[in-house]
Amino acid sequence: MSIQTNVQTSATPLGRDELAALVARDIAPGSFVNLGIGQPTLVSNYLSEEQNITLHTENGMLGMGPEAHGDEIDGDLINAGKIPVTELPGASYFHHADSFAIMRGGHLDICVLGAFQVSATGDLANWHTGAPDAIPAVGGAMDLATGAKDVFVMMTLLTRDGASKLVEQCSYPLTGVGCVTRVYTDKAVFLTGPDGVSVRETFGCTLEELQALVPVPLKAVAAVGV
Amino acid sequence: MSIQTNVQTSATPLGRDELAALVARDIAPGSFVNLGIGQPTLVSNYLSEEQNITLHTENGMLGMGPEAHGDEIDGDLINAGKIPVTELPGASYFHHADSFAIMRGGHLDICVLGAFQVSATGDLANWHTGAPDAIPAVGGAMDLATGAKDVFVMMTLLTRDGASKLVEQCSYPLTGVGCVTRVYTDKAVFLTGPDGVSVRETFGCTLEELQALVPVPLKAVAAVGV
Amino acid sequence: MLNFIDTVGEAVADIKDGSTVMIGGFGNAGQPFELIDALLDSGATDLTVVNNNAGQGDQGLALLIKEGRVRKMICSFPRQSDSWHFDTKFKAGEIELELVPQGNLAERIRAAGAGIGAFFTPTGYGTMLAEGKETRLLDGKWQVFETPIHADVALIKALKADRKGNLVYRKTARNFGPIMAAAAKHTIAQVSEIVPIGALDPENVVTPGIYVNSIVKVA
Amino acid sequence: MLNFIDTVGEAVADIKDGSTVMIGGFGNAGQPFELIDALLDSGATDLTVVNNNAGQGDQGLALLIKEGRVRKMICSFPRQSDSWHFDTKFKAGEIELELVPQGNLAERIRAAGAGIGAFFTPTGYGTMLAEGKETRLLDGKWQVFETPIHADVALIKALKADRKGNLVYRKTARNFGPIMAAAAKHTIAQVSEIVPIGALDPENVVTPGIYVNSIVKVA
Repeated sequence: MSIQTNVQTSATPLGRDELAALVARDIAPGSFVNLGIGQPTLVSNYLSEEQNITLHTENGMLGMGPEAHGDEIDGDLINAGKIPVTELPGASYFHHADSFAIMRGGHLDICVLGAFQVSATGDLANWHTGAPDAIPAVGGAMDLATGAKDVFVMMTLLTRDGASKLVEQCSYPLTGVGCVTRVYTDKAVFLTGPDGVSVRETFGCTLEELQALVPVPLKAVAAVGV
Repeated sequence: MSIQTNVQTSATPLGRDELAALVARDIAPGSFVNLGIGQPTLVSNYLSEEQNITLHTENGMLGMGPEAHGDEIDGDLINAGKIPVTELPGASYFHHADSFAIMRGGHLDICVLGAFQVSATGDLANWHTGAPDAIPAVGGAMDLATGAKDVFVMMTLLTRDGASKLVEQCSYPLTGVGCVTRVYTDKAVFLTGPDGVSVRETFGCTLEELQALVPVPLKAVAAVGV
Repeated sequence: MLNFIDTVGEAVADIKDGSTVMIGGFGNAGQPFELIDALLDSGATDLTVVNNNAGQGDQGLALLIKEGRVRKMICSFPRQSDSWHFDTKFKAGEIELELVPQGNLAERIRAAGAGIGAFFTPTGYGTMLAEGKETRLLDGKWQVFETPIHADVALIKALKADRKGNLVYRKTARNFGPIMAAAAKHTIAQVSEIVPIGALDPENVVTPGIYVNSIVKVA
Repeated sequence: MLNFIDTVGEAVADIKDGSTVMIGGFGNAGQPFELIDALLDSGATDLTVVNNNAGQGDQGLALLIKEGRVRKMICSFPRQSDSWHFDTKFKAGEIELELVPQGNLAERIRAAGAGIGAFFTPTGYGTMLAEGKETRLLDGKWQVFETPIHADVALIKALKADRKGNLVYRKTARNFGPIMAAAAKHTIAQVSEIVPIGALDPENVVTPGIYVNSIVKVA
């Protein structure tokens, strides 16, 4: 994967599938990866066999295969979203404490999550709207946010109302502090960290146009390599 | 097992094997038991098949069988004393953290240990002489002392010099605090606990003769049952 | 002491009002439905239930909640599209909720079985689920003090038991079974098959029989 | 990233001076003798070694200690009838010893692999091995604050590996292997057999390949 100075790599914003394909391409060969529920699950459609990626599901499995259909469906073999899945050769099963030890212990290379908001320093809000009458439900979100070596977020950059989900400080309740390393959106890929937010590439907009949408200072990624 | 008012149940002190047989008889059917290195290992020779006792060894096994001999010897199958042992039907293997979780979690019914000293309140000293030039080595002694529902000690009542090993307060470094529930010796069986020391039975001496040997106040066990 | 019991009704008969009951399963996988139904029939009430969820649809745990038997839920994910019985009770203030991140839930259950008095975990630090909890900087990460979850009874589902009570599970239905079996004072396992001693390879036993008290075969 | 390596020498070649090295095994069962010999040959020194013991006789870890490569031992049981090399170094003040009760050793290693920053354990409370340590009354028992033991490298022995790095062990030779594999940044496993992907039943994998970095077959 080459990291380049800010480049508009697409003339139009990316669709969900294009974004999923981009995330898939950015995952290093041989990685162990957890794909969160929802949009991140799409990434699995774009992983190539040559990449040799091993998928983890927090309900106790490494080597998860694609969604099960028809006769493949087995009630004892589901993913974290409770969808029937399949088992790839070389898989393994373990109990819940061992499964979350894999996450908390920092053994996963990448976790891909959806988000309501991401802050300039990588805080993540993706579990709770904070509405007073909402019934809270967290599942494995906080564990996923805390554990992986890299936490990638996939989301649209803007809410339906046009507000940026990349924010100075999250207004929704936090899932994790300073945990997000990269944010994939329809309009740009952002790198987040203690030094602020860099833009790796934009889709259908210039860096200046992007900055007008986002309330945090953006800078272009410095060129790395050739 | 009936608990009786102080009774001299043997005209002479018990030998090591008689004592081991007595401990074995006192283990309730179906119990899960860990036998410490040394004298406690003898107990296994006196467990009957009807008792259906499952032996635990802290290096990762439940369902340990007798010592292996001849062709049975397998370097991958040893006990905590590093002696080759055998596997009984219904055995299971697990790693060290899971094995000590069984102990620390209070799942063993009984652990039988040797001792340098036991205090009136059940403190145990069995791992270290405290000599300034001694190289300390603790192994699983502290874990065994802490974890089992009942900790039985087997020892001679007196040192070679005639000093009582049942003491007001241990002078040797402690293995565990208030952990011992019963002390089996050649001269008597003692029950220890927060209320002090009771004598269940004596061997070759009266309660009065026993009291003369031991620097802690003794009382006879109250009659239980008929 | 291990007992083989003929019916799920007898298996749960001694569960007392006010008990803390762990129930295995994640989604439907590993849910001991027959034992839960028997618990409902038993009439036991004022229960604290530990499960990943808070019941779905009109079955199992959802019915226990509907019937008002559950005083408190300890779980990670109560809100689902079909968790209407929990939702109703919760909004009416008729059920208490302790919401725990799933990995902390698993680790707290594991700690109970392993005799660990408390631990520090990075999960949840800086979030509302750690509010009021002791924190400490360890290994360069801020971590939260968490305590074990013990239970009076665990209801779990396994694939096979041998006559020593050793259990094996099937695929992702393993989930919470092994750690709940260790965390409860009394563990009741429903299994699809009971096999003779020696029929399970000692290398492959997942839950050693020391953790299991009652076994009932469910067809 | 998983690598299959032809010789034990290549497998340990990147172990740096000053590393913390976990070595599996309890007694001779599960000791990766060939990897230890290769570590000795590599010349790596100033090591901190984590093992249950501190070497026996004139082989393996005992020789590493004899040759002065080990700065510090973290173990539960250094003193044995044939631990003469450790004994000599220790009495000469040439090796540091951190003595840890065996269960705390195992749990501290497990905590490192599981991302637990610290825990409280009843084991050792009130003894000289807990002197100076924080204590707390939890679940009605006094408990001692203990921290994880991380390592740069783990050297372990397993029975079989598949081409995904999944491992199975044999009998009591399993002991510290699975928890050390998880606690080290880089895990090197010597195995008796390497089997194709799919040859190990996913239900029976003990160490998932995610914990294994280098595998070398030793005849």
